[in-house]
This record gives sequence, C-alpha cells and structure tokens, in this order.
Amino acid sequence: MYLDFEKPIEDLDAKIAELKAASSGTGAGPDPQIEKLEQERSRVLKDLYSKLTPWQTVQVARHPERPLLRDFIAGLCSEFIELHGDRHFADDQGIIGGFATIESHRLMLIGHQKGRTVEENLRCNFGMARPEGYRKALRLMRLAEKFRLPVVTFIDTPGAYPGADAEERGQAEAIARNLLEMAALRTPILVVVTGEGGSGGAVGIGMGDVILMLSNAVYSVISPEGCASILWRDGTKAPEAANALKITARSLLDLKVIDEIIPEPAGGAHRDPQGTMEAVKKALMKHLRRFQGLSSKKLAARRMEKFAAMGRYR
Amino acid sequence: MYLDFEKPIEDLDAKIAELKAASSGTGAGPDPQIEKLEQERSRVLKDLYSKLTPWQTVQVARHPERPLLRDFIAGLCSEFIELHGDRHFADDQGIIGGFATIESHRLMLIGHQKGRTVEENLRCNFGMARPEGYRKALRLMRLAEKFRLPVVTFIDTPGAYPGADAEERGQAEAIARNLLEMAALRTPILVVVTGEGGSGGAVGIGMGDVILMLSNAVYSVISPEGCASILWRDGTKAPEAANALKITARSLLDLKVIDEIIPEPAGGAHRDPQGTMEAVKKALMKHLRRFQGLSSKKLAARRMEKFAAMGRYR
Amino acid sequence: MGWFTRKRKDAEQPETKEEVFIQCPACKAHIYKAEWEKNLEVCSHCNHHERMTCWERIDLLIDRGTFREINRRVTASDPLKFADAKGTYGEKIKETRQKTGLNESVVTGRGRINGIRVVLAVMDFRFFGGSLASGTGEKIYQAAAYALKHRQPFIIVCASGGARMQEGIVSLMQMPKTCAAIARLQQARIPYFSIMTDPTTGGVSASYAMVGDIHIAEPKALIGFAGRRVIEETIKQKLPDDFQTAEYLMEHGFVDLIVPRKEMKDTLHKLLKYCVAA
Amino acid sequence: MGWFTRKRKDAEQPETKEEVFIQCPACKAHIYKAEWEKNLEVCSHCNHHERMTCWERIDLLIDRGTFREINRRVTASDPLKFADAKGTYGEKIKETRQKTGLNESVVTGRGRINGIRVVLAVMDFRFFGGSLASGTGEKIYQAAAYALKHRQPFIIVCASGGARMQEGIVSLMQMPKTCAAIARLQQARIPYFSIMTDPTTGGVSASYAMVGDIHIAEPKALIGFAGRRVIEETIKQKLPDDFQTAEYLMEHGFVDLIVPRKEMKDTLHKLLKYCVAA
Ligand SMILES: [Zn+2]
Ligand SMILES: [Zn+2]
Repeated sequence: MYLDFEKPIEDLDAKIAELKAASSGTGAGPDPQIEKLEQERSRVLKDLYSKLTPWQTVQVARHPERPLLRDFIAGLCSEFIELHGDRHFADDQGIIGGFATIESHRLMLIGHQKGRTVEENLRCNFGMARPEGYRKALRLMRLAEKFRLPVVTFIDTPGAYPGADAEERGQAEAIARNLLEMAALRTPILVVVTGEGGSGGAVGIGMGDVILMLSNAVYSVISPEGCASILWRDGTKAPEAANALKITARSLLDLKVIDEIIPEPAGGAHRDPQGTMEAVKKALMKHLRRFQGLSSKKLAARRMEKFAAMGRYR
Repeated sequence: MYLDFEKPIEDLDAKIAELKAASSGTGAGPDPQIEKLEQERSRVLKDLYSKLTPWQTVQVARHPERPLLRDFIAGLCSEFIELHGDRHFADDQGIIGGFATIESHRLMLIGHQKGRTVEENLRCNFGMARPEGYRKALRLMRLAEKFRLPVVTFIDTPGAYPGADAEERGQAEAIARNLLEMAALRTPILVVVTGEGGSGGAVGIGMGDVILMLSNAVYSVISPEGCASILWRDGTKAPEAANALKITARSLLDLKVIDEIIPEPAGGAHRDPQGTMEAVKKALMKHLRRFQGLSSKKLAARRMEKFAAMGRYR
Repeated sequence: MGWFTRKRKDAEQPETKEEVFIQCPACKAHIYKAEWEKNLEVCSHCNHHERMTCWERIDLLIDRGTFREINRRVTASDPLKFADAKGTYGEKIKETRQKTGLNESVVTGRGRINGIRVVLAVMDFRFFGGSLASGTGEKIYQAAAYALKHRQPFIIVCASGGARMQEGIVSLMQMPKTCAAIARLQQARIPYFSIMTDPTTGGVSASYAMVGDIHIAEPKALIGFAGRRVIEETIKQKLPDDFQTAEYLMEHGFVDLIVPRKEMKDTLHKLLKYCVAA
Repeated sequence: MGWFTRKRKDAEQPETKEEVFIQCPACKAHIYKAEWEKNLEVCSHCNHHERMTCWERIDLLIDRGTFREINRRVTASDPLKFADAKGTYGEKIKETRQKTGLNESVVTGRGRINGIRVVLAVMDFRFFGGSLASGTGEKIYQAAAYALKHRQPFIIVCASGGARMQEGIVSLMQMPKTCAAIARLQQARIPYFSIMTDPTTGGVSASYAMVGDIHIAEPKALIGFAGRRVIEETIKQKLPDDFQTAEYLMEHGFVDLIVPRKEMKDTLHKLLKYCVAA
C-alpha cells in the first residue's frame, strides 16, 4: 500500500518490477539499469521521508502496515507473559500488558493494542481502550512497583473509547486515576510513542520518567480532523490543523514534551519492521540501564518535577 | 407485630388494652388491676427474652420493626454527611456511609442498609450489597485512614447479594479485597453487629479492632435455613441448625469472635429503640475513647493478631 | 459571550425589559432579575444553576474580605505560535484578557470558609471555555504547592470544556502535571476537594476533577469525558437526556454529593471539619 | 468419595474393566487409565481437568524430593461441638482423617519449583469438600508466616466449596484471618500467587483466592461466590453454561492466566522469576 505522497516510489517500484520481470530467467548478472533505479528509489524515499509534512506524518503513523504492539512484543521480547483483567469488571483488549523480558531486563510491558484484521479490531476496539483497560494498566503498574520491575508503556491509540458504556463506567476517572498514581509510582516508567498518541487516551498510560517517540509517530491533544472541524469549521483542513498543532516528534522534542526521538528506517517503520525493532530496542536498553537500581522515592519526585516543568515558559 | 413465642405478651397486651378501654373516660385514678397486669407483662417479657432460643433470637434479629441503620444514624449522630459511590461503577444503597459525628467524635460511619417499605427495599436490595457496596465501603475507609478518622461499621445483612450481576462484577473479589485492606488499615475500626450478621456479606465490612454485638443480634456463616436444608436436608429444621451453629451474641462471646455484648432493653431493640440507641452510644463512646490517638501502625498489626487468634484451640 | 453581558450586575442604564427580567437558559422562564440574583443565579422554576464567574464563585464560597489571589500574573502563553482560520491565538488571548479582565482560565488564591483556611482554584468558563492550558496548569500546580507548604486544604471549582486546543500537546501535558500536584497533596494527607460545575468535561474531567478526596457537583452540571455528539456518532444512538449529568454521575459512583449552590459553602465547611485536624 | 476410590493408583488387584478404563466425569468418554494418568487426569477428549489430591498436586508442582511439610499435626477441631441429623462433627472428622490420611483440608509446606524456593499450601477437596475451617485457616496463616519469615514466595492451590458449616462462625473468621496473613506478605513485598482449581467458591473465593498478585486458574474450573442454584433461585433465571467458569472469570477481569495442568509448573517458574529478586 502506498500513501498519497508516495507516488514517486510507487512509480519506481512499478518500473523495477517490470524490469525484473523482463530480465527474470535470462540468467544474466545484476542488471545495471535495475541497480540504478533501486539507488534512485532509495534516494527518493529518503528524501521524501526527510521532508514529511505533519499531515503526511499522521498518515505514516496510522499506516495499516505499521508495526503494532504485538509486533513490537514479538520483535523485542524473548518472553512475554500476558496478564489479564482489571479485577473489577473486564479484561479490555484495547490495552494489554504483562511480564516481559528484553535482553537481560525483566519488566512490565503495557500498551495500546490496535488490530489489523476485522476480528482483531473488534476484539481490541481499534486500540481505543475502555476504563477497564486503564484500570488493568494501573493494576499491572502496581504489581511492577511491588516487585521493583520497570514499567515500559507503548502508546498507539486514536484515543480513549468515546462510547456511552465507557462514560458510564468512568473513562475520565480511570485516566485521571492513572495519572495520579503514575505520578507517585516508585518504579521507573519508560514510555514509547510508537504510532498515534491520541490525547487523554494516550497520556493515560504515558506519564513516564523518559518519553521516547518514533520519528514518524504523532502525539496530540486532539486529532487534526477534530481540530479542523472545530477551529476551521471544516474537517478537510486537517493538514492545516496538523501543522498548527505541532504533533510531530521533532516539534515535541523542541517543546520538551518528549526526551528523545527514535529514528525509523528510511521509508518508515512499516517498510522495515526489523530495523525499527532494533532502533527501539537500542533506545530502550540505554534507558533501562540508566534507570536500573534507581532510588524509587527520588524517582517519583523527579517524575513529578519533570511534568511540573511542562508549560513553564516564563 | 408479635413473634410466635410472644403469645403470652400478646394476650397480656390485649387484656390491658381491654381494661384501659373500659376504664377510659371514668376519670378515676390508676387502675390497680392494670398496674398489676403491666407488672406481670414486664416480668413475662423479661423472662421470655432472657431465655430466647437461638431460633427465637434469629426472629428478633430479623424483626421488621428492629432499628435499621438509618434509625441508628438518626439516633446516634448529631451530624451525618452521606458520601456516595465506589468511583468505579455505581452507588450501591445496600451499604451506605459517610462522615458522622457522635457526641464529640468525628468518624466514618459505614453499614448495611435494609429497608422497611417496598421502595426502600428495592433501593437497598434488602440490605444485600453488590460488589459496588463493598468497594464504596473500602473507598470510605481509605478516606478515613487519610484523615485519621476512626471507622465504625454497622452490620445488618442477610448476606451479600447472590445475583448473577454481582458475581459478574466480582462479589468474591470485592469482599476479599476489603478483608485484605481492612487488615492493614491504619485507623481504628469498630464493628457493631446490630441485626443479621449474614456470612461473607457481613464480614466484608466486619474486620474490626473491636467487635460489639447487640444482645439479640445473630452472626453466622450460613443462615439456619440454608444450613438445615444442606445438613439436615430439611429446611424446617432451621431451629435445630440455629442451635447447632452457635449464632447468638453469648456464643460468639464465648468463642471470642466478638468482644462485647451490648444489652438490648427488655423485649428487644424494636420495643425500645431509644434505649437501644443509648446502649449502643454508651458502648461506642467507651471504645472510641479507648482507641483515640492510638498509633496506627501498631493498631493494624494488633488487628491482624486478633484475627490470627481466632480458631486457635490447641 | 452574550451570556456574560446578559448578567452583568453593574448596568446603570435605564431599565428596559431585558434588564428587569432574566430568561432562564434552561426552561426559558422569565424571572425577575432581583430574584435571580438573590437566588444566586439559580432558576426558581427548574433549578437550573447558571454558570458563574470566578469572582461570583469566590464571593459565594469565601468569607468576605479574606480572599488573597496568588500568582495573578501568570497568563496564557502561546507555546505553539498557534493560528487558525480566524487568526492567531496570541491575538485571541489579548482580546479575551481584555474582555474578561482575567489572565487565565483559573483564578487561584487563599481564603477562609467559615473561618477554615483553604487554598482555592476557581475556573472561569469565560476564558476560552474554561479550558486547561499551560497557564491554567501552572496556576493549579502552584496553588497546590502553596496548599502543601501551608498544609491547608485545596479546593478546585471546575468549569471547563477540556484541554485548550491552541496550546496543543502542552495543554495535554497539564493533565499529568496537575495530577502530580494532587499526588503530592495525597502523599502529605492534605485534603483535596473537587467541585464540578457546569461543564466539567474532557481533559479536566480526566485529570484533577476526578481524583478528589471528595467529589461535589452542582445539580444538573454536565460532567463527562467525551462530548455528547462524538459519543452519539460513535454508538450511532441518541443518548438519554440525563446522560453525563451530575445526577447520572452520582448514580454511577463518581460523585459523592450533589449540593445546591445555596448550601455549597456550608457543606464545604462541614466536610472540611472532618478532614482538618482540630 | 467414590471418585477418590476410582482413581487410586496403587490398586494391585486383577484388572477389571473399571481398572483399565476411566470414565471422564465431564464428557463420559472412556479413556485408558494409563493415558488418563499420563495426561495428569486431564481428559484428552474434552480437556476436563479432574480434581487432584493434594499429593498429586504437590508431585505436579514441586521438584522431586524437595517438599517438606510444615504444621502437619494441625488438625480439625470442633469449636462448636457440632452435631447434625447424621451425627457429630467430631465423629466425621475422625472418619475423614482415616479415609483420607489427611488432618485438614489443606497441606502446607516448602519446596522448590524448578529450583526456586517457595512455600506452598494445597487444598484437598476430599477433606470436607476442601472447606475452610479453623485448622485450614491456621495452617494457611502459619504457612504465610513461614513465607514471610524466610522471604519466599507463597502459593496457594485452592480447591474448596467454601467455609465449613460445622465450625460455624469460626470458619467464617478464617476469611479475615487468612487475608491478614496475605496482607502481611503484601506489606513485605513477598509474592503471593493464587491458583484456582475446580471448585473455588464461597468463603475461599471471597478471601485468599481473590487477593493474589497473580491469579491463575485451571481450564473450566468453577470459580464463584454464591452457588449456581442459589443464584438461579434469586434471579429466577437459568444461568448460561459458562457462568462461573475460569474462562468467564477471565473475561470479567478476575483471572490473569488460564493454564493447562501440563504447563502449570513451568508457568509458575516463569512468573516467579519476575517476582523474586535474582
Ligand atoms: Zn429554569
Ligand atoms: Zn472428557
């Protein structure tokens, strides 16, 4: 699947495929024309992705082939034991979590789960968690605190589910409670924004000591479409809104809302999941080592200070 | 309303009423015959209630005119501010609670609420709480802990609600969680069993530093009817089961499951609610004073020890 | 902002019909202005609680002459240099400040409630719909820090449509920021009450509004996370009228008390006595 | 107790049909006894997990030769001097002890799981339906105290119909008592896992079974508070077949993992590694 702005790549790929088809079976050595085209493709791809507009970045962040949480788990963890349920009402599949091992590090991994197939999306509600998802996340974080395991959360959600049942069971309370408890949690919290960081639904598991973000992920207070329809009174102005909202990793780093950008391979995470995994793992390892054995009380105080500093510009 | 075993009282009351009707309007002084009968009545009542069988006690404990939680609140508290909701799902009315003032003592009062009218009973589900009731109770206990207020609970329930919805939302978990947290709560907990102490539904708010019990209340692992139908295979053997189960205040004191019996006025709490209130208030005041300013950490450890001792007979 | 103009109290002009009567926005009844004001802007027909300015709210709750504002100078900043179709956010801030006389969507300060010292933050819907932005978050954070330092109870009167879009992600980050402030109070066993007035929604409901020791709501106040229209579009159903009202929230376990405006101050005072060591 | 006789392994008698085949109590299929046993008493047709004795369970979970029982002598007492239509509880205790070789409905001890030291309590349904009574509570309390003292993880394998009626209120008080034991572990950050096998109901589900750091259930195990019949009488409706199964509990958020018997030991070992400092 090609995104709108990837037309040049699509064309090059078509040409390469054509040439390959023509030369296949000839037994000849590497075709210099194909090689040239492939170099050209690589250059164009790199160029395109180095100049993505915020709205194009949104499209990449939402790309249907972009790695999802379960892909990250498979790619990063030598072991993952999923733990279920909020001990109150349900086992929401919009947020999943469990014990995980990455290299030599044991930790509690929690994140939004989007689906690829229709059934997956039905089950995990397109990554839009209900209160039970946030409450499960909190339960697992407390478990991690008890056993002095670091918490790593992966953020990829269009937002918390705006359904009547979710309201009824306290979507607002669940997110607020998580923020209150994450502030004081006595174990390190590492956050990775991997895809869509959708507003309250994202920040509800996003209050960390360090916040990493994939280079083509986005993180915003409102979807560009939503913002456009309110402030521009025109949903098609989403690109303008995306631009105004400063939702790219680069902007967030400038605003000191995130700490570090994890560079994706050229062409985006979906073109090279393996390379993406390696980049994420490298960044995580660095910070896991950094937080290893850190005094938990000081840690929470510093986390509070970190967020207290956000939005102080005077 | 007279209970079965109160036939002698019913007869005496009828006679007294008859005589009073006959002598009414004559303007004469006190009728010596009536006075004699009233003395007789008083003697018989005292005698009857001093020899109640366990099954008769059950009937008194369930008496439809017996004071309910809201009666105790009205009778004991100069102020009561009800606080609502479990912050998760609902505001169960089978258990209610709030800030209360008794004499000079500020405290958190929590208890099972039964109803008298059909509407009341619909609302509070006959005092059979759902998980939300136990979770509300826990929330209020934690609030009391935060503000160093003693907790006073009033027990009067046929049991936790055995409904499908209650199971679905974790009746077992809710009660278990309360026991876990009450064990460690760093503020005094005083428990008064006022009516029916129905099994897990009762103990779910009944883990206190001191457990008081009205003299005609009962407290049991299973209802006499339930026990009879299982062990006697005959529900009508409830009186035998009541006897075997040792469910009266006297038996519980002997078993060291409760700490003190609050004597009801002759003829039971329903015949003299005012006297009952005074007796309860007196007992509460004594223990509230006793626990005032007690170190909260030591308190929890002692509470755990208190329950650890239950059932050690070797 | 027509609503604000409608209920200014200092109009000295000759009285026309609009100035003798107030029309209740809920039930449309015409009510004598004097009665409306005596009734604290609560409709005597339908019990509608009209939105109040932060100053009216402070008058209502705080003992006369005891309120001292803190951090008055903290004002809205423009971290994103935001502009939309209608102009720049910077311009809009300026206009709003002039129109309302406020620097941000919240006023913070200390004062007394029937003699009990408290720290208070009152949101004002006139300032960008009471939205939560960096200045709001900072003022709330600082007020909580003041309460912590002086070990005084902290009360927030919420009135907000949610996070302020024009400050984007920085607005969103005020949710964890304010919750960190409340977490510090929690750890120090300092009471924190949340009063939810109409409306308390979005990012405010999903942060400090919902983590109080005690949750108090005004009757019929709109309280919720997502907007009604969004929910209706999501579930493809019409929502019942009482959805997201204070009463609905109480039924579902999220509100301790619904308190009519007239009783608010005394109720706060009563509650405070249980939470403040004598 | 016919079930127990049915699956004794030490029968040395000439083989009759009953001794070559086992009939699965769930799907009624006839299964070779050898296969049944090799399969750890799990039906190869319907995945029914048959109840196990405490000793079978210990064999299953604990490294060979490492189990040491503690508080073996604690036995059922008769605080109420209880008697029903069929005789005295004292007599029944004696009979049950003889028949089962157990002193109470739980066996406690220490041992290793793939090398990791743990303290274990295993309930046995043969002893008064695995019911929770004073001896049960005391043994669990003491085992937890042992785990606390030695800072070793504590695991309870639940199999119980609930509190034991014959010890009345004293049985009921074992709920707070055992929860106090778990609370002490909690405070000391000692892991506590609850394994729920068929059945885990009544007073056991409403105490230690439901307050684990991790809740593990065997497939299809019956887990719940009230009995199915009581609930059906209360709500005047028939309950669905899967009501109160492990799978249903997991769906409703109360079980972390459903683990087939064959994988139980390795799963415990994997989980323990996250909870025990290396
Ligand atoms: Zn009106
Ligand atoms: Zn089978």
